[in-house]
Amino acid sequence: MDWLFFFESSIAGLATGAIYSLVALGFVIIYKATRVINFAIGEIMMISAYLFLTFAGILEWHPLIALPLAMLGGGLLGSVTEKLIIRPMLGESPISVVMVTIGLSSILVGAAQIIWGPGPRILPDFLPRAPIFIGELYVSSKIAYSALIAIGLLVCYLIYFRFSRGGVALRATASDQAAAFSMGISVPKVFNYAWFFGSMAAALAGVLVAASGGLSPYSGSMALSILVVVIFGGLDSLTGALVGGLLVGWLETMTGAFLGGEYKMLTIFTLLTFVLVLKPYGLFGTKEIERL
Amino acid sequence: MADDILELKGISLSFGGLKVLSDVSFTVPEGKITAIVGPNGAGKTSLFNAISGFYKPQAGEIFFKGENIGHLHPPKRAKLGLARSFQNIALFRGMTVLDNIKLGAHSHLKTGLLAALFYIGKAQREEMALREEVETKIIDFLEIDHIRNMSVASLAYGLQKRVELARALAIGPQVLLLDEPVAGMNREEKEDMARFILDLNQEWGMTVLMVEHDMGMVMDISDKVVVLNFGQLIAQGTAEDVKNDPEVIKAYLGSGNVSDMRRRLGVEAAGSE
Amino acid sequence: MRIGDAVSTYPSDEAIFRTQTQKVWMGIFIATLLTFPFVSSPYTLFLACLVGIAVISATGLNILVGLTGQISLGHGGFMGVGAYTAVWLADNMGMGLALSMPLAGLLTAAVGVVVGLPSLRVKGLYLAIATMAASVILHFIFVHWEPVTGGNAGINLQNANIFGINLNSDLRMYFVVVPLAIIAVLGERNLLRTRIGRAFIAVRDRDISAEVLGVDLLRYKLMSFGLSSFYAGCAGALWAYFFKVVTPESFPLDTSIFYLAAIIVGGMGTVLGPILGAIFMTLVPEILKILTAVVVPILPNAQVLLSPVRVVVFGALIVGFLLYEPHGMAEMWRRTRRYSHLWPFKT
Amino acid sequence: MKKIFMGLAVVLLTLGLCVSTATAKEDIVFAETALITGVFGFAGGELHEGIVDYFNYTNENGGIRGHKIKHVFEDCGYKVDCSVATFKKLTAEHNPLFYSGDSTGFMKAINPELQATKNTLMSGVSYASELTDETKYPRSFIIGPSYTDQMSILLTYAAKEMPGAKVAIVHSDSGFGRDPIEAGKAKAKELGLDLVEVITTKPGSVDVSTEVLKLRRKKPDYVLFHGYVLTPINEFMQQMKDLGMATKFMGTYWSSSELMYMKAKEVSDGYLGVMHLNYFNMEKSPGKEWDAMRAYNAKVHPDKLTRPNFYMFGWFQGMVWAEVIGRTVDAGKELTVDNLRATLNSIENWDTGGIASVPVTVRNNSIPFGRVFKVNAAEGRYEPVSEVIEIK
Repeated sequence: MDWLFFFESSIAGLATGAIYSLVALGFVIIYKATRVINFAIGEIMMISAYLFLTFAGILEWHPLIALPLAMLGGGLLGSVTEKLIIRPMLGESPISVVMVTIGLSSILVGAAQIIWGPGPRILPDFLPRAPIFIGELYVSSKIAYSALIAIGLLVCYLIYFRFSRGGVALRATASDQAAAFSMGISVPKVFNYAWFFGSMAAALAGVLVAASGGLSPYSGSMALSILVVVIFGGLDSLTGALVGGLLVGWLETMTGAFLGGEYKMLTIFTLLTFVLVLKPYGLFGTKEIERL
Repeated sequence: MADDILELKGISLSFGGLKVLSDVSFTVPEGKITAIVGPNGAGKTSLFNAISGFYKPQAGEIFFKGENIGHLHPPKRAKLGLARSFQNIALFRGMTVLDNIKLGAHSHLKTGLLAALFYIGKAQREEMALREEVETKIIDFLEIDHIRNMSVASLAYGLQKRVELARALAIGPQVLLLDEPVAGMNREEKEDMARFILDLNQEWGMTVLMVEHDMGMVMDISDKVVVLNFGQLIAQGTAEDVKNDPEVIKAYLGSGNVSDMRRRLGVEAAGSE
Repeated sequence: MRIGDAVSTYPSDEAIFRTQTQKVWMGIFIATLLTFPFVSSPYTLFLACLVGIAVISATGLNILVGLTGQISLGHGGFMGVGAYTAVWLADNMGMGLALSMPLAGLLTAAVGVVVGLPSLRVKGLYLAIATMAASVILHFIFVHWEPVTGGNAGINLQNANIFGINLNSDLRMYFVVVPLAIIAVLGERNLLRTRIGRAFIAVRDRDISAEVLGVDLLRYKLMSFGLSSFYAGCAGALWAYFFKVVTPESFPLDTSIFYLAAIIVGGMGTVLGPILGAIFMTLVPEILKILTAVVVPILPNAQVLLSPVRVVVFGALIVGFLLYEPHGMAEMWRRTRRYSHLWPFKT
Repeated sequence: MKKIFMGLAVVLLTLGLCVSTATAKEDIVFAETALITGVFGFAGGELHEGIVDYFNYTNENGGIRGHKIKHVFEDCGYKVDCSVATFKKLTAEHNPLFYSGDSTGFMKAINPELQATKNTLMSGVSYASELTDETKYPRSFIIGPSYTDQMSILLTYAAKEMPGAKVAIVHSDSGFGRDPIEAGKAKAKELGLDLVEVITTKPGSVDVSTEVLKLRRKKPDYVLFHGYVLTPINEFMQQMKDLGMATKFMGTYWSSSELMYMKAKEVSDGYLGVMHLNYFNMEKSPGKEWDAMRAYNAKVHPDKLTRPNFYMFGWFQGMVWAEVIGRTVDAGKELTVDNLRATLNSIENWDTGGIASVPVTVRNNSIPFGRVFKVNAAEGRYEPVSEVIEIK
């Protein structure tokens, strides 16, 4: 066993996992508040990455300006989505709401093609490129810095949702909508707010993923792994998103490293099946109590 | 006792640390109307759920016609003849009244998948026999023929309750478990329902076990009353016995003015509002 | 205007076609189906076959999702199982469609039951993802079980026949696919008249209450998975007979989403819904192409410029239907029909 | 709004039910399933324009021996059922002599029908190795070397430049990506190369740092990519160059486009691509036809200063079929599939005037020749670095 390789792969895997965690966090925030499974989250990531490309690559603004703008753009996209197509679906069956987000993803893919063309793109370099060595251990710089940025936002989010008024409103709404409403919390506002922040997290992750993996209108399909993460961790658990992201990222990478890339999806989805059978609401999800 | 159709022995049920039922034992005499009463949160519906098999009590046994059914899966209990209605109407909104009722007969039908797909001979004959039985026995009896093809979602509350009763009847009950059959009804509807329950009991010889808040109705039609409070059985006996039981009165009032409570029970028993 | 129908027996009350008018319309419909292939262009005939296959598959998915309320993203994978099995049986066992299709359906049903096993513990969207996991795993098998699936290159159907008749033209396929589609739909309709259909709906509407009322949840959930997969397997087999080749890429995740969209657009839980949905979703891309062609004289490069617009419109249609007509085209149809019955009075 | 929406839906449905049919013309018809949308859209659009431009150019210059070419097409976005539908529709309406198809899946699906009923020869964007079997695919033709041949050409080049070199193959986990891998492994062995690693990745945008870790240990002299367009090749090159590795990178047809130096910039310097065509952007003109193509493009698309090689592919595809028609007409034969096929198979050492990078000879249902080109990132072009390599 090549332990150095094992550790190097593990670090790469955890770094990927940190980005997964960030998207999963965005996903869970939206789910917690609105009970909507957002299948379009991958496309929101993709569009945000294109926004970054436009600001930093085409308009040549400084990445420090372009990145927040791209995140803001992603957040606004989420917020508009909520207003226009999610809110009218309140009370419809979950399948219908899921399908709405699937329809949205198709719209976004087409829109990206119309606006930015169908070809693959590479984002301008905005992360340091020199490889990082920890002793003998090599870490790809892009992925390391991406992970750090992702973790940075993750921490901000966690603190924010723990202590701010908005965070309290969100948690109140998540645990009991009617009660929250009667306590004077504007539930529609919370919904919108969740979509905004959730999409913003996805937006940053989208830029980071595109920075190392490239970008095309079909990049959003990577969000399949995110679905595994959130189901694995539990749809409504922030902890689940964090742990699930790291675990799935690590496992996926290790599978690629030791078995080969063709086994990646197989492994994580097989694992997912087992988890679902053993823990139907994921590792940290809340069990829904059934009543007669 | 030979004439007790259902017997509960030492049923205890808890969720996490919350004790819902502790050591509840009583019997349901065959051919009689038994009522379970008690304040909100006394564990009445939980007890029903334990009898239906939806909850698995941590301790205790349930005997149906002398046989322990505690290990049986809910559908098996339904097939044996434990039919019930639900507190918060549990009709199937995607089906018509007729189909809801027919669903009750589910466990007595035999049509297999293949026969169903092609609707050949046997399947059709079975369905027609069922239709006839449902029509003549249940729909006519409960006077709901005018709504049989309506969607249940569009029905008034009282009618929905009646359809629930119809569905429970289609199960072919040995014991009919009714969870608050008249809750939320207006007086006229209540009287109708009480009449149906009495008719069932008297004309069909049906054993009824019901949970009900409406003291007036309970006192009027029950042969036996069981009182639960905080998951414990505090009294059982005839309506008259129970009405005068100090424990019961205390439970209903919390503490204090016994005579006032007695008066209120008495007033309600007279049926005025 | 039709005033009402007087029926005097239970069988006539529960018949599928209750009135004379309905029977007449049905006759006209069947006659149209029979004459259609002889007047249509090869292209429309091809589309008709495609629609027929889609109707079978969508009806199958409707049994699971629309009637029983179990969301599945594995439908495409199931179709793949059916397609591979049918081709394998035809090429290696020399079977005709009459045998290979039902067998493929049965095998797919078995796979479906296994995939459905988590459904007792897992609900709603968790189940959707679990079924998606199944389709990922199936895809892996399609790629790597080379002796049977031909691996990457897939397998070609050499021996496409039914009762010794070579299925080498769309016309012949049409007369296989369309009757099967009718049988598939009638099967679903019949199901709804019996205890099994009622049990499915009961499981969908209130699973726990249904259980207390005597419906064995596991049994009916699995039955629904099995039956739905049987339909998918048969549709997959027909697909394979139609295209004569199956590769791992024949049934991507998009297929599952396509069928979900079809039943939602059509109207979930209704018999008519999956039919309308399958027709609509299959024809939308074609219709959009025609619309683009209309613009060409004005804008010569329209076909190139507007192509991505179709992707947008496809998504917008799904969203539009869900927002403005959540009960789908079946509801539109019902409303139209009621209106026509009461004509000339206003509803 | 609701009413408008419903109305639209109804109109759409009715329109779909009355699809019109048109009559065929006397011209030579070339039909195409285009790939303007879908995952292949980046290349399909250019390819399509290449075909369109070539036919317009030919028609403006009097057609092929007086025959004008009529070009009909529809976009399918890389979906098999749609492609088959389009094939049926276009063949029924226009009875084309030639058809340009799309995916490998489509080429296979349409094969029985192609053989059974239609008077049509087909080529497409698929270089699938399976299609080189002429007995199985007598009406299909690969306009270039198959994926296996492309890989073999690259390996041959590597073996010649550095005998016994260590080679790693990186390919995507898709039908396209897996196509030549087994054959490639065998070929590497035959050439005496040391195949140190075969890596499979998900297609499209992926993080490749773990794969880089693997390659860092194996220290291959060459990494051969197949099944990608641009990403994640650029990322491999970037990270391995950052690590100071001297590895050379090479890729098959779809990975050898101008996107490499246009998007990956200086990282792509020295990247080796296999190409049976010349590039649009060359240091000096390779021939007269190439000049004509450039001139025509400048005339009708003054805004398009450069074109990716997908455009060249489209142009070349049109050119091959035009040549086949021309030769058949010259031989005084009727334009039937069998005659055309015979003419096609007889093509030997055809000088394309600089469009193809090799003299065109048809063998194995394909054109199994290619040259290796190297990216000069500073100049922004590919430069030929090998002689013509033929795969037998």
